[in-house]
Amino acid sequence: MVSKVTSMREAVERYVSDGCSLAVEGFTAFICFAAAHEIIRQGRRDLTLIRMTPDLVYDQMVAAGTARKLIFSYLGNPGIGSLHAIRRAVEQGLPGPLELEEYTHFGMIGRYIAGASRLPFFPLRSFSGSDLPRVNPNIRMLTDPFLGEQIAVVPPLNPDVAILHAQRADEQGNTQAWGLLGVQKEVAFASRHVIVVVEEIVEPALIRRDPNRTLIPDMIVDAVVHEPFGAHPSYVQGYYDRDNQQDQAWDGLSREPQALQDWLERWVYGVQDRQAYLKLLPPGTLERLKPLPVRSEAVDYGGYR
Amino acid sequence: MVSKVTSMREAVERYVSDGCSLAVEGFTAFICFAAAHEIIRQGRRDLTLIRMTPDLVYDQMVAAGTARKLIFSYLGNPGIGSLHAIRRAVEQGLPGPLELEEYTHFGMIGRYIAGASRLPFFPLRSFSGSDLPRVNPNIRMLTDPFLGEQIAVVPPLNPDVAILHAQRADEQGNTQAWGLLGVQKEVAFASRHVIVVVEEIVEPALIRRDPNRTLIPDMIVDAVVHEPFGAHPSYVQGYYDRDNQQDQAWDGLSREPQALQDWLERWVYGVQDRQAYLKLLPPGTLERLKPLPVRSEAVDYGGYR
Amino acid sequence: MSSEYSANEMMIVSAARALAEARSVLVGVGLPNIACNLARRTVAPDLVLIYESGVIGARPARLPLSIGDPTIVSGAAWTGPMPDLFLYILQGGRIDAALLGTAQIDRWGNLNSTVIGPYEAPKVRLPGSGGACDIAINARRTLIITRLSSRTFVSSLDFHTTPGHTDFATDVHSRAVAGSGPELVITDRALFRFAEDEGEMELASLHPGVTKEQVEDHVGWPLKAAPEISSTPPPTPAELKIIREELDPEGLYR
Amino acid sequence: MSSEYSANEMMIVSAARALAEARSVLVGVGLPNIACNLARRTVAPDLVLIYESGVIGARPARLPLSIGDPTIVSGAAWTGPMPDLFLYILQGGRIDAALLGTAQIDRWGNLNSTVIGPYEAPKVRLPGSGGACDIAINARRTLIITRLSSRTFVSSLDFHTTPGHTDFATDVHSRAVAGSGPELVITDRALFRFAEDEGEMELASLHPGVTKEQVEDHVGWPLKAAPEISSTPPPTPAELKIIREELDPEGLYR
Repeated sequence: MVSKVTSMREAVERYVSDGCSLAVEGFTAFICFAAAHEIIRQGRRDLTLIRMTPDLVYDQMVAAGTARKLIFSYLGNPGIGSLHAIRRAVEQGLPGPLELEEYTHFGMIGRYIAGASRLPFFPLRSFSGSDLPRVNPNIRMLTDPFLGEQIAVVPPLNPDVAILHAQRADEQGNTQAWGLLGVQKEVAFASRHVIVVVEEIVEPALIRRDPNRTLIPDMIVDAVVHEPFGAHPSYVQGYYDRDNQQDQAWDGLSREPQALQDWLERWVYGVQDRQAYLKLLPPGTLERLKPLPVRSEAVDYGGYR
Repeated sequence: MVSKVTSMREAVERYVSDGCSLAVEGFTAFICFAAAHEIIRQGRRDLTLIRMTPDLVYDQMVAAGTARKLIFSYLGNPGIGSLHAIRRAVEQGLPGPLELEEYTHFGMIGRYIAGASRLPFFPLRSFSGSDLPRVNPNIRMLTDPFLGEQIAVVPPLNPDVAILHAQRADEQGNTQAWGLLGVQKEVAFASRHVIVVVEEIVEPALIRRDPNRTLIPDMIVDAVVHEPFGAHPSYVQGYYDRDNQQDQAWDGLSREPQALQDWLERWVYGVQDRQAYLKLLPPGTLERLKPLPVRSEAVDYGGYR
Repeated sequence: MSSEYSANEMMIVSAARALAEARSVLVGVGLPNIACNLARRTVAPDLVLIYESGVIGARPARLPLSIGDPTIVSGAAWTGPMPDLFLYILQGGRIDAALLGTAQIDRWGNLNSTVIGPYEAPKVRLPGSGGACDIAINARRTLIITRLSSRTFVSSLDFHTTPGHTDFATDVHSRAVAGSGPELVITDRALFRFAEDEGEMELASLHPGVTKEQVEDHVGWPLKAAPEISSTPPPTPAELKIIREELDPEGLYR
Repeated sequence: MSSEYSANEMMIVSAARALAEARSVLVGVGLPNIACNLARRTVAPDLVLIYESGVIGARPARLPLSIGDPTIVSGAAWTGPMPDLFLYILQGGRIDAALLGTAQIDRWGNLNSTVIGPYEAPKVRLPGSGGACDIAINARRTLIITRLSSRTFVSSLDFHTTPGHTDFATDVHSRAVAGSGPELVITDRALFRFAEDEGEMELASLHPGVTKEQVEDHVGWPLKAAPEISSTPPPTPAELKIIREELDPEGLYR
């Protein structure tokens, strides 16, 4: 089989086009900022950005003018504060208008599951007594054919492209992850194209010695990008911690459009790739973010001949 | 916290009562024959036996007269042949009548998911063009409120008791399994009581060094039974192989009611527990079933202080 | 150590005490996180800490900055896909208690965390539901934790993000689906419960040194009072010791 | 090695050849398992072997006795919960081809694997659907593999377990939901396809030495013939070598 390994630049050029719908997922963990920054550098426009928690990664993409619409369930900088660029777009239409399509976390999860499963809808116990169905016609009620009870349903969500970060994959795209798995598996199966970005590319034999650890099988992966620290300032379990200093700094500078543009100039437009970005980090940053080792036990699958 | 470890006898006495619904699950793998044999020894009656693939384990329980009803999707001895005791019950009403409630594999999976999720129904693309909905009123059609398409739905399934075999657990019931996970997780969450039976009881610290490997959390586990080789003649990945000799022998002897009763006398009624059963196996059986070692790599979760 | 205590510490111990008998709790960040860990060390030693991000039986080695902090994963009993958490644990009815914050709350315990002003053109765009609406509908008990302020305790919400007991007053039918409504509102000045009959919020307990009038001044509707109003016991030295020495040594939430 | 070959070997190579261009196949046991592994070694080197028991990219070190054999797990690329396999892989439309056996088949390619005789009081109770009905409805292409016999090729099924092209003749509406119907029926004497227009089974290819009449004798309805009937190429020495030396050295399925 031919290897799917490619550069971030090539992967974005090939799969992320103007106007497409894109899910760079990861619940606080595994958020691929390296991909977001490359998309900004390549000047993509009119994207529909899909994430449960838009987080800094979409605050930056909105500030850079890549987005037309947001599909989400929680607009915040986890544990820190607001997403000021997105708030400016929503509250003041700056730099441009931003369409919002809003759910609860469970609603987004249901949409991803339906999308991955080719189901016409997914039922869930939520939304009743909330105004969300009033402002989002995709949230509907259905009568259960067994007991006649009312239950909410949401339609499938099928992003054009998913970009998912993980610890490791082989060259074919068999991808293993541990830590907060979020909705990574569901998004991968729901999307038309899947780009996996990993800290390490490993031998297929290593993946195949622990098949239960494989989150995403190669058959649904289009491209594999090797990008160490590609999730910074988000984190990768066991590899590096969340860089709360940069996240906190963002809370301050992003309140000021000019300061935000200066930040993008320096950290995104001013570098050609993630390696150059890493060189801009204060000395000792990566060492500071490195966790202590806490290794799992190996398990035995047995050889059956 | 107080340990949930108990003997198979106590676990069955406490949780499996006459007339209850019981799921001893496991798709070819992890089938807990030790529990089934203890239930037969304790003379339980009128059970509703739930399994996707009733397999030898329920053929034996039906032959012993424990069952009133079967909820299932495939009646066969995998790769070998028929389940003759169940066939006699269905075709000739011997030793007694047996009620059947029948689905496809996907239908059973949907019922378990709905049961685990407290959903009033689960939708799936199946059953259309089949006679199954005609003979099973639990299979209904529903109109999707978005595109108006017809889709099949099945109701939740909530067994009174689930008995699930796995490689290891801690004394609280945090259970780790690898290999064919089947519907083990869904059945556990769908059931009112959960008994886990394991090859090894391990320190909580070992479980907690690999939390993504935990299939069933202790909060839903009622009892933990330590029963090495408790799944024989089924298998446990990495611990022992399926004993095809005993499975093939069953295909022959189970055609003959008297031979079958003699088998139950020797292997079930004639022993007091699984340890005594293992002593009856031909010398070298357990060695013959032992696979070669194929160990996974350890992974690092990191310590974050 | 001084027996002086902060408003936050009063809220933390009130929340922790409300978790007695709970076997499982869905943990938030900040005060709720400290409250849940305090409960484990005092009134509910077997309390299972669950995070909606997909963690059961967490043993965080540091104070988590968010519910997605890697410290909640290392050493946990179970970590898995968020669909498992929302389908099998939350909707499955396995969460005994959950703590929610809010930007606005009305007399029925309905919550707004979505917008200030009209939805289509908000003055302030808030984070939105996240899991709040899902949690209020599916957790067995919901506790609200927020500071008492007339900006928060309003007569009418700008947006209904999360249902409270409103269904008593309006649509009875959907109530079964809309959960049981909040049980307790924990603030820095007082505790509030909801009347059995119509589910309206009532003053249940005053913190030390706080008067009924001071509370009423910060509530945007004529506040009802419970048949008898108790006075909240202040934090004990033992509770304060655990908070200050173990749970928040840096005093981030002091 | 002798160029003589068995009826099973003829079926195996016919099935393997039908998998050319397939990227993924849902593997059964017995002949289908050998056929899929033969295809990987000949016409479809990148073919991904998928087992409904929850395995993707299997590399079985021995001939699996069942689809739950532990040998399909060790060395696989992915192993997971069966719900993932049925929801995301099968219903998700990720299965290019699947091979199904059957006890009865009718002229529309409907299958019966449930009962012989009436459902309520069967003469013979068969295993039932298992995944067959789900697979026929959700796999992109379905291939049937069974021996040609008048007991199998019947004018009317005792029970409809798995839908074929019947919807052409009956309910057009539900067809979209009921899958695309079987594409090919592989037997020990001939191959059958289904007419574009009404989806009725027609004789498409005769195996070496078999006459049209011999086939018709084993079919329980007036069999239609394709515009032109081809003759199936016999197994090549290369195909036989792989089957006999690598895939079934013990000749279990000879």
